[in-house]
Amino acid sequence: MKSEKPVMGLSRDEMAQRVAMDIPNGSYVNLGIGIPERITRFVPDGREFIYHTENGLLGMGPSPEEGVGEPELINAGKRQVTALAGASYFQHPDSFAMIRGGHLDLCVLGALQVASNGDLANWSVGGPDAIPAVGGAMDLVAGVKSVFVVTQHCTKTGEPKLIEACTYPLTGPGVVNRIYTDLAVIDITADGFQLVELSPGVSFEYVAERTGAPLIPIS
Amino acid sequence: MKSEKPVMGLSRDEMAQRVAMDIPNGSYVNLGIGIPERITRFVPDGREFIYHTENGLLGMGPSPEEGVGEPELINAGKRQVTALAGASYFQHPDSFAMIRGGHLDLCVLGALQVASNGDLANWSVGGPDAIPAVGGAMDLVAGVKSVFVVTQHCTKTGEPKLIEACTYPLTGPGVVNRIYTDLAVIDITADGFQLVELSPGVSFEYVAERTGAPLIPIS
Amino acid sequence: MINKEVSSTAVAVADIFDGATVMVGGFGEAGSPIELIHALIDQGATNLTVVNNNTGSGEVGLAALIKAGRVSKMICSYPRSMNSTVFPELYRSGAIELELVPQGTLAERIRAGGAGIPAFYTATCVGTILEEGKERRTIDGQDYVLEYGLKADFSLIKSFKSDPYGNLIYNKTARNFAPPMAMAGAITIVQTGEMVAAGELDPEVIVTPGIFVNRVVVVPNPAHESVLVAEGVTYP
Amino acid sequence: MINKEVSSTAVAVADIFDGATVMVGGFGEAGSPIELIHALIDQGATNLTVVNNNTGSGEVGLAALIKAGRVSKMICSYPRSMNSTVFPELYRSGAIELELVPQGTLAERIRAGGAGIPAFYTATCVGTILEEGKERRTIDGQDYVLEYGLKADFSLIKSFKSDPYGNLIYNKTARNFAPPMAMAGAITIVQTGEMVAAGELDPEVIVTPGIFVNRVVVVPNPAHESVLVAEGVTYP
Repeated sequence: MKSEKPVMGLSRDEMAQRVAMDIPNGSYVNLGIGIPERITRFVPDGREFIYHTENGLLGMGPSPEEGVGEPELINAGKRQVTALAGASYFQHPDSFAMIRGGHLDLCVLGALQVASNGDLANWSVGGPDAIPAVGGAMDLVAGVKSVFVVTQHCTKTGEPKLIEACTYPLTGPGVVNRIYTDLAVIDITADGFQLVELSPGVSFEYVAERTGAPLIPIS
Repeated sequence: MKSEKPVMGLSRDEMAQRVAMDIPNGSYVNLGIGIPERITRFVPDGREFIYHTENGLLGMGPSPEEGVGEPELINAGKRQVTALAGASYFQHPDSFAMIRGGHLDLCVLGALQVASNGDLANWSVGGPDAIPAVGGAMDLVAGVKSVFVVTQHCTKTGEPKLIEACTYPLTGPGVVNRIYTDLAVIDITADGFQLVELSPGVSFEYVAERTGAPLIPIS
Repeated sequence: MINKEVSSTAVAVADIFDGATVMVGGFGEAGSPIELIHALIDQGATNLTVVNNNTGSGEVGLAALIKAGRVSKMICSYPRSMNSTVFPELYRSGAIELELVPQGTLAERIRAGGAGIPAFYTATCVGTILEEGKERRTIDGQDYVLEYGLKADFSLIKSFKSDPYGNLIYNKTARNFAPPMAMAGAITIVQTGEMVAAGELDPEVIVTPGIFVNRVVVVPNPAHESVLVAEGVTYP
Repeated sequence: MINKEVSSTAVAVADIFDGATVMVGGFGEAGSPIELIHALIDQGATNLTVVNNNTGSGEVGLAALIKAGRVSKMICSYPRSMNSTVFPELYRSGAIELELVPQGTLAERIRAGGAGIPAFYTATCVGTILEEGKERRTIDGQDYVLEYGLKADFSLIKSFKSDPYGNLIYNKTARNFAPPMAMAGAITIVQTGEMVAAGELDPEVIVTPGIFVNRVVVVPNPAHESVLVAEGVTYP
């Protein structure tokens, strides 16, 4: 597990919490595996988000108590979950009709790379030996109204994930609306990466140095 | 109402009964309005047909007793019906998935005209003042595995309904498999109208004279 | 916390605008949201394009909306009724446009619109006059026509029960076009017979998940079109 | 009079032939018809094309079928599993072909196959490497790719309950791909947890009407894949 106490910038939980602040009450939301899943712990007071899992459940609740889970009540990550009051089960074509038809308000996904034009790569590193596995990622980015990415600003080896052009295979072209990292919140605009907010104690220069494409400061 | 005692050939009930004899046990069947509806009264002993009505019911039963019908339990003709044990309700896209996807074994329809190549016209007389209304007829003939037509051999004015080429707008081209009339049972073959059976007391010549295209005798 | 219930049919349809495309649930009288349609008549929006399998009967519900001159175009499969001359008269006089769509194609086009499918191929209507103007394509040796998804600005539907999230179940053959129309409407407005608490509807049996629903108004004892027609009722 | 129940899983899968296309329900272990798959392993059919969202886990169920060398091609969205190296090893060695399909496109292609829709357009995968070889079309200013319906010679699915007509209901997220696969299979074979009398299933809550089902075999206490994997079970 990655340390929860970064030298600088937000922890994974803080990143999740920061995303949660931007989600309107009553939103229908699909959360990717990893940091996005943590958003459920940080729903602001007075708001309710309704979680969709593409394997056929709207109104997904938290993981079950130890020992009471059911093998046939799982999420898209194949982990056991629960269903809240007001939930519904449905078949796959209906689940992806919600996605493809633009009925979900938001999906929050991890990323391998995001380009300054909004291209997202998050499903394959494209090596000759890799087993390609796309799941529902391409459907989500093509269909959901807003796509948020939440990710560490750089890879474990310190390379920028926010770059001029993706080198990994795309999940979708021009699909990302906003990026939340440990260091900053950044919008995708017609002009490229637009800084929205710096994490506490982080300077513009610090973020810009770790971003592989021009970063437009807050005007 | 048309008389039930024809001078020659089968009555409407006898025509329905003749069709019923040819429907295998366990068939999923959609019945058009008119003579086809009467088939339900003549299911041979030892057989069960399952009736589909395209407005969302499989396992349709007979009309309700007087006074116990429900305005929201109707058939495609918008008349009140019942649901048998083993029935299911479903939405329109699913109902037509059954039709379009080739899951129904048979539909039995009335006809204005049938051509010797299997073209069917049964939805419009095509006049300039006619209100065009197609309903599910084109979907049925395009999707259902077998299409039987049951009709009087001639119009009320004595014109043949079985002809070389339809003059009314088509419901579908080359879709009819077999025709049951008051006078005969006739298959559509690559060579045209093939007589299968004459009604009791009806001669080949009598039928051939009233058929607007060559009728191939039983070999 | 989430509650999609609104206080009246008038509130539910208040923002339907002139020129809107409005899908209306129902096959014949089964599933027809009569009270919502009457509220729409009262509201006054005009120049509407209406999608429904039929054109109503008598002079209530959809037939009354058409008679009031509010509908400039009907998209439907069967614009005839034993009990109404409203549509035929306007159609013959050229006062209303008709797009005739085979019933299964209509259902699938609505579902496609709601499911983010812009177009699909079907064998229905190949070789008929309804193929005119459509693209034909041969796939695996069979001919098909291209049909486009249908969306609406508003969908008006009727359900048997709803919960505050807008989860819906229907009554028998009243289900028909309501589920795909709920998907295809930018704003989906439901009149429901009963509002139950969240969690009272078994999640296994919900037909329309609340994500497709925007507003729900409770109409506890909805009128039946056939009864109104038999009584000679006209609206307004 | 109509009764689609068969006596055993062996009887249910007896006519699956070499080279057949077989759809297998389930998303991960939820809805996986393990006992039918094991019967298929026993039966011996080979050179199969299998459609499933995944490629199984451990060495039971679908993973065991693949390991036994019976599958020449997989059509799926996510052929990776934390608990299985069966597919990756065969794939890297070139012993098995993979058609990778985005999950929603896979679901819709199966539904289309069952619904008589030969092809449809979707925005999914436009501008990615999975667009290669697909026809692109611009509709109302947006780009889409053409995707084809998928059908199968046999579909193997799992239901919670069935009646003799083959009407089915499912359990929670085990529903997933079973309903569209039931539609898309020329022969649809169901393992069900319980057979109830005709009329016991409320017609309002039936998810898969019996018209889509050919054979039902009762497997009262189906194994859970995760339990078998945790216990180190391998099949056969």
